Amino acid sequence: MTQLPGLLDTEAIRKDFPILDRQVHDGRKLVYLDNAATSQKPRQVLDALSEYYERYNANVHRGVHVLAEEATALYEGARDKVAEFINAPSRDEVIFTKNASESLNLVANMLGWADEPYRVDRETEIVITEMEHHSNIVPWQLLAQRTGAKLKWFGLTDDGRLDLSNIDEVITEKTKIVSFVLVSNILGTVNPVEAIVRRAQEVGALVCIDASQAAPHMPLDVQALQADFVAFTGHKMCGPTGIGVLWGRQELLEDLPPFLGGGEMIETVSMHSSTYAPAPHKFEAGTPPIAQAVGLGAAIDYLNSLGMDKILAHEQAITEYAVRRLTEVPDLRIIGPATAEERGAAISFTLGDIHPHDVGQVLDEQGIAVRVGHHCARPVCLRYGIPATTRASFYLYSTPAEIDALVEGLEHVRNFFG
Amino acid sequence: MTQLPGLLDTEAIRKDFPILDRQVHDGRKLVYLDNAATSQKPRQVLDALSEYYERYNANVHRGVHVLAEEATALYEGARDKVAEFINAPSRDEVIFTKNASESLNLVANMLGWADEPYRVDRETEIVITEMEHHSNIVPWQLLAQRTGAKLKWFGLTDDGRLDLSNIDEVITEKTKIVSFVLVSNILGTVNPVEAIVRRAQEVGALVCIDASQAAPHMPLDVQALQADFVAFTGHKMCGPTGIGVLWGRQELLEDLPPFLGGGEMIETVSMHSSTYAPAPHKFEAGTPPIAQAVGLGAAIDYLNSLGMDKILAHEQAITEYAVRRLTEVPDLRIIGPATAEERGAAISFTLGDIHPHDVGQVLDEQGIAVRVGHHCARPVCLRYGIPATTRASFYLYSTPAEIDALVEGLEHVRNFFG
Amino acid sequence: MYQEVILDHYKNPHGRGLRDGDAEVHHVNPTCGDEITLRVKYDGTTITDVSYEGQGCSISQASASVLNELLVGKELSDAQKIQETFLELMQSKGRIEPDDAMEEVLEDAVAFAGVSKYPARVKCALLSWMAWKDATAQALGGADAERKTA
Amino acid sequence: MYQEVILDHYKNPHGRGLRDGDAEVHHVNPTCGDEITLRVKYDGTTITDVSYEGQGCSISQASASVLNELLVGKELSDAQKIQETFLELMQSKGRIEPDDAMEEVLEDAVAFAGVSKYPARVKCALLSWMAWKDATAQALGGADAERKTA
Ligand SMILES: Cc1ncc(COP(=O)(O)O)c(C=O)c1O
Ligand SMILES: Cc1ncc(COP(=O)(O)O)c(C=O)c1O
Repeated sequence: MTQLPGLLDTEAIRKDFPILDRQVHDGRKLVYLDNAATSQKPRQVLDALSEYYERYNANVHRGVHVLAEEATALYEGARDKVAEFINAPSRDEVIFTKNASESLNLVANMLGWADEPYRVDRETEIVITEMEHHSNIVPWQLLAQRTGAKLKWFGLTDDGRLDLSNIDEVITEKTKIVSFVLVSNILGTVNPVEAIVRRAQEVGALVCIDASQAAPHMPLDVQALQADFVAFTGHKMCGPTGIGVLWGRQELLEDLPPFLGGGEMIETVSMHSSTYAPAPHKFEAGTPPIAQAVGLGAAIDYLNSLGMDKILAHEQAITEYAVRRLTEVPDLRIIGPATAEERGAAISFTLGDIHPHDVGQVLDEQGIAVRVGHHCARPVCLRYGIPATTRASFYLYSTPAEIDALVEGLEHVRNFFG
Repeated sequence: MTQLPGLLDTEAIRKDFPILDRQVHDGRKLVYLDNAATSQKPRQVLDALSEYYERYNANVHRGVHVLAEEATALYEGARDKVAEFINAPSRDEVIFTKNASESLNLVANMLGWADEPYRVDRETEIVITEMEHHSNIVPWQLLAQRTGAKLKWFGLTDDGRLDLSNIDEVITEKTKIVSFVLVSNILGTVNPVEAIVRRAQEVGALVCIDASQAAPHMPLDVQALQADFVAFTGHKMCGPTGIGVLWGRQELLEDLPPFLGGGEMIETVSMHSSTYAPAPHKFEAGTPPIAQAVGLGAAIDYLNSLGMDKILAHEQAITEYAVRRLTEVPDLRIIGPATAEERGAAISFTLGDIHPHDVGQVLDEQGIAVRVGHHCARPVCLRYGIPATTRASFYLYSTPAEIDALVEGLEHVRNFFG
Repeated sequence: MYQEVILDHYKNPHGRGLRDGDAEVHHVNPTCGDEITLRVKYDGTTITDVSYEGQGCSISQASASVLNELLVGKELSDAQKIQETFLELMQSKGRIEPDDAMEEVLEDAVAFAGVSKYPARVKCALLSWMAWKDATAQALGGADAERKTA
Repeated sequence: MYQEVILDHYKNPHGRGLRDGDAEVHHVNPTCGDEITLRVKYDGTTITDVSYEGQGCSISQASASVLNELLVGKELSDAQKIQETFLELMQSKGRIEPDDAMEEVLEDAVAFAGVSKYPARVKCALLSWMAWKDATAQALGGADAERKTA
């Protein structure tokens, strides 16, 4: 077996993930390389979910009975864990949503309904990039349509990085918000936060960072990022589906208007008017995803028990190995940075003129799960003139042997359609 | 033990709910009477969740590998179950949200951004009632504020029913939408749908029904209701937290604009513009609450295995017994219908001038979990001139013995503060 | 699912390329970016040509080739029957085992039976057939010719 | 949590009713509808009266009564110390076991130690104390006197 420096003890870790033992297609061992779409869940998280429902389940807040108090303590305890995980200055800056997409829509809608100085309107500009996930494109397109603001974006270089050469023309005095992805889910690119934040601060624009592909894979420090908002999603970081996070700077959360209205987010309601609870509750209408927050808390405990820096080192080693092995495959073209520097653990590629659907299908027949398509980042495919890519993406349980299986699988694909 | 006609076999049923065995406060048996806040979950639902994560977990749609296909089949299969459960004409009319609050906000926002003939603006009126949950008040207040539309509402009679005497003045030619609760979570009132729908149809207004307290407790038939939208929430009907439903009439879902933007809800995206997928996907941005939908599907299987009509009969018997026993308690005043007719299984009351917080706390010390406060329906408290109520609410596992325990508990409360 | 017949059609497509036609449609499968531009030519109700150009996976490419082979020269009513049979087969989720009668109608297209087990790929197989249906409606004056496949 | 002392104050509140004051505030606890209207009267920095009116549970009512008993007649700086000590106790989640020193400062208010274990009730116990703090800031010209309790 290939040994690389920096690897985690995947043999032990994989025992925590029941699904990794699964066999598919009549006895083939599952090789799960679709981690950028969603991660698998360790037993520790599943146990936390079951325990929550079997012992503590109740609606949170406002309850004076034991279960309600315990459930509230668990739910709010999960908020504490998230706050610590991202080094938030205050736990009250952590808003639970249903996924990263809701988090990003929440920011767009806060700004759409805000008063000055935050208000986005026809005099102002919104900046994104060409490598965003649709969830960080469409909310801003909708906001631009509905407010008359102008949507601008950074283009991409041929090697899959942001083209910041015209940064001063893209981000201008009119820019109200710059929203961009920290790690691209399709290209794997890790973006240069500092340069963008510096320019945004120069012109007084807010900065929103989509950290959906960063939070699961590397230490995340919202203070070091110097952003105003950071969004991510639980299901990609060992947590359950149905839970996302928006972190926002306290004074912004105080100033900005609510988005969804309902129970939990109010201070006092009469038929004529209502006042709102302080953040984070102001932005959490209705019964929150309680069990899912608790599950996310357990996922964070799990990640911390391994250490985010160790997880990063593991994935860097795996990614480096994968880049090396994949470049050996004839006709394979990596879409995105062709080296392992400043890139995350998702690698997109094309294989000659074999359509990614066919690549994925034939890999699947061998038990290898990859994702094919535009990966919710169709502008990237348009930019590089391809209909789709095949994407292999790794996580803390990925092994060199799985990379080897992928490379062999790709050889088989080439022969099959050759 | 008290035997009432129509009761379910609660002895068998309670074995399905691990939490009901829990002891609180040093060995007191839990008497869970906070079901209107959230229901407990049967083992069948918890097993479905675990099985999903342990065997099938993957992101849905667009995947060509086995797990992605299985997860998609399970997620979409849950949609089929919901559609059948509410007798929806088409499965494509079932939208998964995170809770009923999101469902209601979704309707309000669709209408706020709609073109004619749906558009809500300063020329138009929105109608709700004074007994709505905050989640069916605040979204409409926000919509009214943001569009300039006028918000009107039906008042309440002294015995806790809608006052429809002025229906023709409340619902007028200007009314675009009438949104009201089918069963009140605070008063227990079951509202006369037909009269309201008839008037709404007369003037061409849309009808939205908040069925959060109906779906768990009685057969729900969206076609019989003749509404345009029906919202409810998973966690009150044996399902997980983090999942809600909006049902909407197909042609409306086709015509109305999307709300949240992002992955999954698009047809095709370019930097310049996007087109949207057909409903229900148009309204499901981002990775959906996959496991939670699967869990809701399992909850529906569970409810169907008991039979919604049997559940209704059980709860009617329990409610009748509870009303009878509670009216025996000195100084107890039921807020809402004082009989068991046309009422659901939630009973609010005051107990002399003992504050509900104190009532709830002393009941809790005896292991009895009730909810105290305004139950997210503060206008009802204002209407009846009380700061709060104590609410006992029942479900399919509630027993006459639990009602007896409540009544005894209330005696103890009276002695304690007497 | 990759029957020899499918691979053959994929590697050696029939009638590929855009030629003169009475109507043209452009369909996309948004999930994977498969695209087809397709033209139909009629002589009365006889299909004299189906020409196409596009990009896509082996399934969508082979399916277009099979369509061309099957439908060119047919009467519209026969072609519609073939299209409906193919649709039925593709929506069967692998539950239909094509019998002789079906084979007679579908010829090479029965090779797609295995694809119907893969929901993500059914749309690929149907792309050209939906495009043909729309183009035909347009050429012969039917309704909703502009509708894209979902 | 229902200590005898608390029940006593609840049943026989001290100084209830609104009297003349230098500043008045109205605080509500939105979760349960508890409300208090509270006025403070100062002679220089000496508290000469704290009068109040409101509705609420035994905890919030008793707490207001204890507050009145403890603070009236005190110097502002002493009162602030009492308020801070009470706040600390209430936010201790049941982890502080009041010692003699604390009892000396808080007197009857130590009876609320048990309440601190019940997060939903802590706000009840603090309602009048937060109102007093705001009213004092307002009377003596401090900032954010209008802020409501959260
Ligand atoms: C009548 C009614 N409507 C709406 C809701 C909101 O449901 P959720 O909190 O799940 O969004 C509730 C319950 O809280 C309710 O009882
Ligand atoms: C970079 C990026 N942003 C946003 C999202 C959206 O996350 P979710 O689907 O959980 O809302 C994803 C994943 O799908 C992603 O990879």
